[in-house]
Amino acid sequence: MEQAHDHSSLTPAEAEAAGIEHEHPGWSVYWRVAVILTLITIAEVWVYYIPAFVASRAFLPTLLSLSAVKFAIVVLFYMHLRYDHKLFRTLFTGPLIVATCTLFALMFLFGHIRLGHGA
Amino acid sequence: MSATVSHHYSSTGLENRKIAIWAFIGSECMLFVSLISTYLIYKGRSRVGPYPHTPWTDPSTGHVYKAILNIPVTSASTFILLMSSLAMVLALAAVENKGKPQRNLGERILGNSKLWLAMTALLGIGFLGFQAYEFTSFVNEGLTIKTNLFGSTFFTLTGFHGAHVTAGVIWILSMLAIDFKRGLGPSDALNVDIMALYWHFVDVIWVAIFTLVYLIR
Amino acid sequence: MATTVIDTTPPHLRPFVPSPVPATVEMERSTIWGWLTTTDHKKIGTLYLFTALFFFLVGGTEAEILRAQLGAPNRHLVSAELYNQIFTMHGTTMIFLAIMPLSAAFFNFIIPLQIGARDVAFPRLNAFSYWVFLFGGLFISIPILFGQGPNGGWFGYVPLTTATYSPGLHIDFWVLGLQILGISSLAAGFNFITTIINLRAPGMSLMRMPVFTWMAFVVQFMVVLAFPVITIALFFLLLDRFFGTQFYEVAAGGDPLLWQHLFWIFGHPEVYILILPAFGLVSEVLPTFSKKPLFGYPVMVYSGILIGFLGFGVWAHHMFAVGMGPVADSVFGVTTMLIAIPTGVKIFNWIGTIAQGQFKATSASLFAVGMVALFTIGGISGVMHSSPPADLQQTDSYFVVAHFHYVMFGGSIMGLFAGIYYYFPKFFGRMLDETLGKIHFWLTFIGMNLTFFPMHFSGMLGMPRRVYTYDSGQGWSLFNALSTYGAYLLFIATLFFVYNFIKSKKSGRPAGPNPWGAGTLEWTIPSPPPVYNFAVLPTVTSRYPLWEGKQADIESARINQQAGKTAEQLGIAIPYGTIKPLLAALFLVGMFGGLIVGHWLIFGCAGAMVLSLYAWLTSPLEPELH
Amino acid sequence: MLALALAACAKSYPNSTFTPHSDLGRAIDFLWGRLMFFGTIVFVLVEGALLYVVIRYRRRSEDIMPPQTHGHVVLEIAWTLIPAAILAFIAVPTVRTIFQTQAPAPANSLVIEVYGHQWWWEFRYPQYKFTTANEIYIPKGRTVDLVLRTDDVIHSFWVPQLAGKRDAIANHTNHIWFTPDSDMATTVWNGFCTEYCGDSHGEMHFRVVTVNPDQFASWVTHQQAPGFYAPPAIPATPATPAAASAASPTPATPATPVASPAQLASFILPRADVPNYAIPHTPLPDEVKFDDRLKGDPAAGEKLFVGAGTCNACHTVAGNALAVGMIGPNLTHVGSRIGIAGMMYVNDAPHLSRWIKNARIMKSGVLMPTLGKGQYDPQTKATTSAGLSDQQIADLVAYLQALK
Ligand code: HEA
Ligand code: HEA
Ligand code: CUA
Ligand SMILES: [Cu+2]
Repeated sequence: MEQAHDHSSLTPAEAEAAGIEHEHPGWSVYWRVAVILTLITIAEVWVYYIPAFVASRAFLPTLLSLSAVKFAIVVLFYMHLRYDHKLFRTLFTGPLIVATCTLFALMFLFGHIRLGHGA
Repeated sequence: MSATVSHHYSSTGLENRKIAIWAFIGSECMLFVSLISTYLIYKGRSRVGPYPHTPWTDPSTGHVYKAILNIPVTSASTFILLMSSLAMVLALAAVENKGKPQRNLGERILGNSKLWLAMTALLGIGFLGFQAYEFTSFVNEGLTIKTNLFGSTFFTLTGFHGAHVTAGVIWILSMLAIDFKRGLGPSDALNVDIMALYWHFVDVIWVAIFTLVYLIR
Repeated sequence: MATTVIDTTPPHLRPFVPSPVPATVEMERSTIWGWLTTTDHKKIGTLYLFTALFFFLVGGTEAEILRAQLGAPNRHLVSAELYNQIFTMHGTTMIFLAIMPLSAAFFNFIIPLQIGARDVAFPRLNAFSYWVFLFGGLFISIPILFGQGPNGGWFGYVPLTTATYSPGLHIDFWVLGLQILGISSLAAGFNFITTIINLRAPGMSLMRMPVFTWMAFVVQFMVVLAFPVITIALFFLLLDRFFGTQFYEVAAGGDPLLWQHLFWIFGHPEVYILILPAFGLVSEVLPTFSKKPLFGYPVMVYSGILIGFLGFGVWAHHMFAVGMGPVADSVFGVTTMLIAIPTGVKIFNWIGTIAQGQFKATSASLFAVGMVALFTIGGISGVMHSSPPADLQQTDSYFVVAHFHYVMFGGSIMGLFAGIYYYFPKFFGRMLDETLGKIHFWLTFIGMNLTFFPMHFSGMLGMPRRVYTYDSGQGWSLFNALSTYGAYLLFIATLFFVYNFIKSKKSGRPAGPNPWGAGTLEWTIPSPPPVYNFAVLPTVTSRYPLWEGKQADIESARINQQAGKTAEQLGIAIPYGTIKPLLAALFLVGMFGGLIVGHWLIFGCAGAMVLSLYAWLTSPLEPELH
Repeated sequence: MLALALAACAKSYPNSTFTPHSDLGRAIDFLWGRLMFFGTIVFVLVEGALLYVVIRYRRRSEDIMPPQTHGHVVLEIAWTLIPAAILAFIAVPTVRTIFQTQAPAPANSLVIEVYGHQWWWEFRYPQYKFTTANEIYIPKGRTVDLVLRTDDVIHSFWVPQLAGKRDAIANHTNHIWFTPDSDMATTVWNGFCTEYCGDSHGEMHFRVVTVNPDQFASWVTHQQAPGFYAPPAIPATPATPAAASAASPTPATPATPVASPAQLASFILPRADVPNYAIPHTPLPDEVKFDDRLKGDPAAGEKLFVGAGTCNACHTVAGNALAVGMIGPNLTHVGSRIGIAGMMYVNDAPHLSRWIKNARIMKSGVLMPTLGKGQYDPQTKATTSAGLSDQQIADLVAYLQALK
């Protein structure tokens, strides 16, 4: 649905029909992404060394969301999912959703995530 | 790796192999989720040490094992793998833009696919080097794949990932060889693209592993 | 009869004159070498068909031994050890070596024809899948002949299957064999996903795809998502058994439930992998023999997708007795029940397809109707399992055995038989004998119910499964005797099929392009199809090009039904035959075998495999045509 | 409906789940009834509709072209919603029953610790501090809380007429509890292992005897007493604390060495009252020959038990300081049990003697060694040159049979 980038004079549909892929971004995007990834990694390691933060309830969610952001950035920009055919997006996000749900279900089943009232 | 596919009809205009690699990556998600889940399920369930984040004293020998994981080293290798992804997108861009005029030094550097492929491979090898160092030092510190649940799950998970990196490095080196032999051009972009997708995927898996295995306690 | 063909042509297709049924069938003769090196999806499909039917007979023979042993209390035809190997191999054979490859036979042969393609996306990978399957199948099946067969049950629960409790080779063969078979399925999965996405003929939009191809599409996604999980679970077991890791070692704190969860995360999607192809086949057969398009086509498609998705969220219903706690029991119980809704929708739409149609009872359509009838019974007993407290009385009893034979024999096998009767003419250009076919159907239908219906009773009357014998006076003797007689009847029924198959393949009545007056694309081309399938790529404007087709459909059908031209004459590039996939498969299996035989074999085969892969990847797929 | 017919003739179906005798059994049976009810409706409707359309719309002429309908929105919605509604009627009581039956067992339940072994059952009564094997007595009307454990592979505990199954899994502790009806018969129920657990999974049975509370109390005193054979001819070895603690997980008070007359008179379900279905009928294998005319001497047998027979390496007989093995079944009162070898064989001299002579031929895969002289051991594939003579085995059998 996002057609903000207008690299080509063809409409996306025409481009698809003609077999032309959306153009990939260039150096200017790539190095910025790399910097962001580095910064996030530094942040992750940094908080790891703050005992008070590690002990706090925010630790786990923070780390999980930081790595999720990294994951998403690489997939969207380096793997061009943001620019490529939406089919690829479906092929990746579908399995990713199944996989994530499975992970969470297993964590629950083995008692690593507990529901409100413990049994 | 001939380009005969192109004169076949296709319903979406997309390349067969690119569809296949995305399906493959989707499948790999389940593979790694199984490995990661197992690691997390067994977290804290090892009956004997050494442990990842806390020291352990062997009750029978009195030997003290320190916490196994070495965060500074792994942070460095994580950084290296991230940078290899950067090198890889640049390699792909260089291959895609072969033949376009290169107006200045910067464009010439950016357009040098050999440089970026070699860089990616080197960084990949660097990552593997760190992993080899990590594995040997763990073994020296008393953790093997047979020691306890942590050892079994840790080595299997990171070993699986390492095997993926190894396969990727071989792939990249073969591509580099082709580049030296006959030069890669836009007609090879698909092959490089597929390789790049695989490589980035291996990278994002590490992103997850780094957090879930190394940082979370 | 030839006249049948003309009569069933819908009036609005009058300008389309089907070509006359040939007097004889020109089967392209192929040398052994031709089979070993083939990259033709139709030949690979045929290989799958033969191999799967062979394994079906093997699995069936194993079942007959089980039933002979259980025919009366305290019988000792086979020892406990042998019985355990036989039931393990019966389940493993039927699931991994009979139903899955039988489905694969249809995927290979039919999908490209249904979507108007000349082959699959990766023909050589396709050959590789087949050979890996064949070698893996032999790898896992042969040991039982030497009393070394796998004996851990088809789901190989740990810790029973760890080296501590199962020393010896039995389980080694099972672990490695399944690992090999998984590779075959995964490779095929990527191949067919790509094929269906990318090789559809012009106009063959997703919502015009025949439902068989749709269900196959869903199945491939389930394969590529479910198999990695068992790959990992098996890999842990492999490491435990061969390299001394601790994944399933209870002494080290290992959790037996880890295996169970990983196995069933694969295992439940697997059972839908077994049934959806049969659903697809029935969805092809019923419209044809009712002369009516499939009722509720979009709903059939969406319900199939929904079944696929929900199939990943119900796995723990196989574990209601392990003590997961009330929350997990409730969640998995309810998600399991939900699956009955999209499945029911399918049943009702099949009934809707027959309703107001012109239903003709042929072997194929009888098997299809039988499938709907019997699967429903299995589905209902499935819903009975889905209530966790109730399942505590049913699980691991013969009631479960009744359930899964109703869904797998009554569902999958009956559906696949419908497919065999329906597509045999397309495979071999000749018709199966209808009289023998109908005898086969009725004997199977009666024998099936006689075998498996009494198992509901033996189960609810307290008989555990996987027992090599049972004591007299337990109230089970009568029901077991009935089951055994039923199994004997099934044996006879299957003999009729085997005879029919062999006879008709040699001398059956020639079929012509469209013997059933069907509407989909595969019937627009000669039977058996020429190597290139479609002389011109068809242009598709509707779901049933031969029934509802516009001018474009008819034009391409008119050209395509003519046989006779060679690929060169038409300027179509046909992939070269090549032995490399077979070699790669052989060395791959050799690598796994090396874990048992000796590590030198692993390295030797790994090297050889890399070489054959290199040769494969650097040789061109097909001639350059201009 | 057939189920109901079956329920009526419960006599011929001794393991029927349709005739529950406990609260849990009835809770399940209620769900079963509901599942049967809706299942039957769906079955009749679907099969009826299928049969109807196949017959009503059969092809009469090849020339008729039926109307080319493609679907019907209202119908689609209807046959989505109706099954959903049916399922709601199943799901609600299901969830209710789950929470009700998986709540913690009421206090003062009778706790029985169940240990699954390949291929026999160990039962411990921690509240009464004794251990037995393959056979339990439970009082009617009192809740039993079964605590399921194992140290080897997975097993599953099932007494069809009393309760559903629950698995015994290493590194897990599972519970299942139920209250046997207080007005039920004093009789024996068959129990089975229902998780495939290796070679002799098919022979891993047990028996549950439901008795009146006073009979239960009497049986308990009997079980708590050390092993003796009647009449107590030899002075029983004084029970050491070690022996007692080995016999039950928590150290018992030192047990009385010699049986009192009261204990001799204590309640054991008389053999005559054991229903036929509860008596194992597994035939004797031809391969193991034994001279059944030999007369055994229990005193000699007792010596052999802890001597040349080395039975004590694996078996406990409470009261015998030397017999504290923990690997095999506790044999303290083996003479009073219905069957041996996981209830594979009836407990009498011919079976017991052959069992001792060559257990590994009698039952596939067992740990119990082949003890008879010159016997072929199918596991080691060797013939034992040493071993017990038939007379020695007869002595052992006499001793074991006397351990009432
Ligand atoms: C082809 C394979 C296949 C299929 C399709 C199914 C379909 C279903 N299965 Fe089955 N199942 C197996 C193969 C299959 N199963 C196997 C092999 C095992 C045993 C494994 C082992 O232990 O060895 C098993 C075991 C099994 C269990 C575990 C039992 C136990 O071990 O304790 C359960 C529990 O919930 C279950 C449930 C279901 C359900 C709810 C469905 C549903 O999908 C069924 C849905 C269909 C219908 C319900 C009928 C049509 C619907 C209608 C007409 C609508 C109206 C109906 C209602 C409102 C009820 N199955
Ligand atoms: C699709 C799957 C499938 C199919 C079709 C079947 C078919 C049959 N099955 Fe099986 N079965 C399973 C899947 C299947 N089964 C599974 C998964 C298990 C669980 C295993 C486990 O617990 O691990 C199982 C378990 C199982 C058991 C329980 C064993 C136990 O728990 O102890 C029994 C017992 O009766 C049984 C019986 C039968 C019978 C009688 C048939 C009949 O339908 C077979 C019909 C017979 C034939 C088709 C044979 C015909 C052969 C010939 C005619 C030979 C001719 C030869 C030449 C021409 C050369 N099966
Ligand atoms: Cu114990 Cu089966
Ligand atoms: Cu299931």
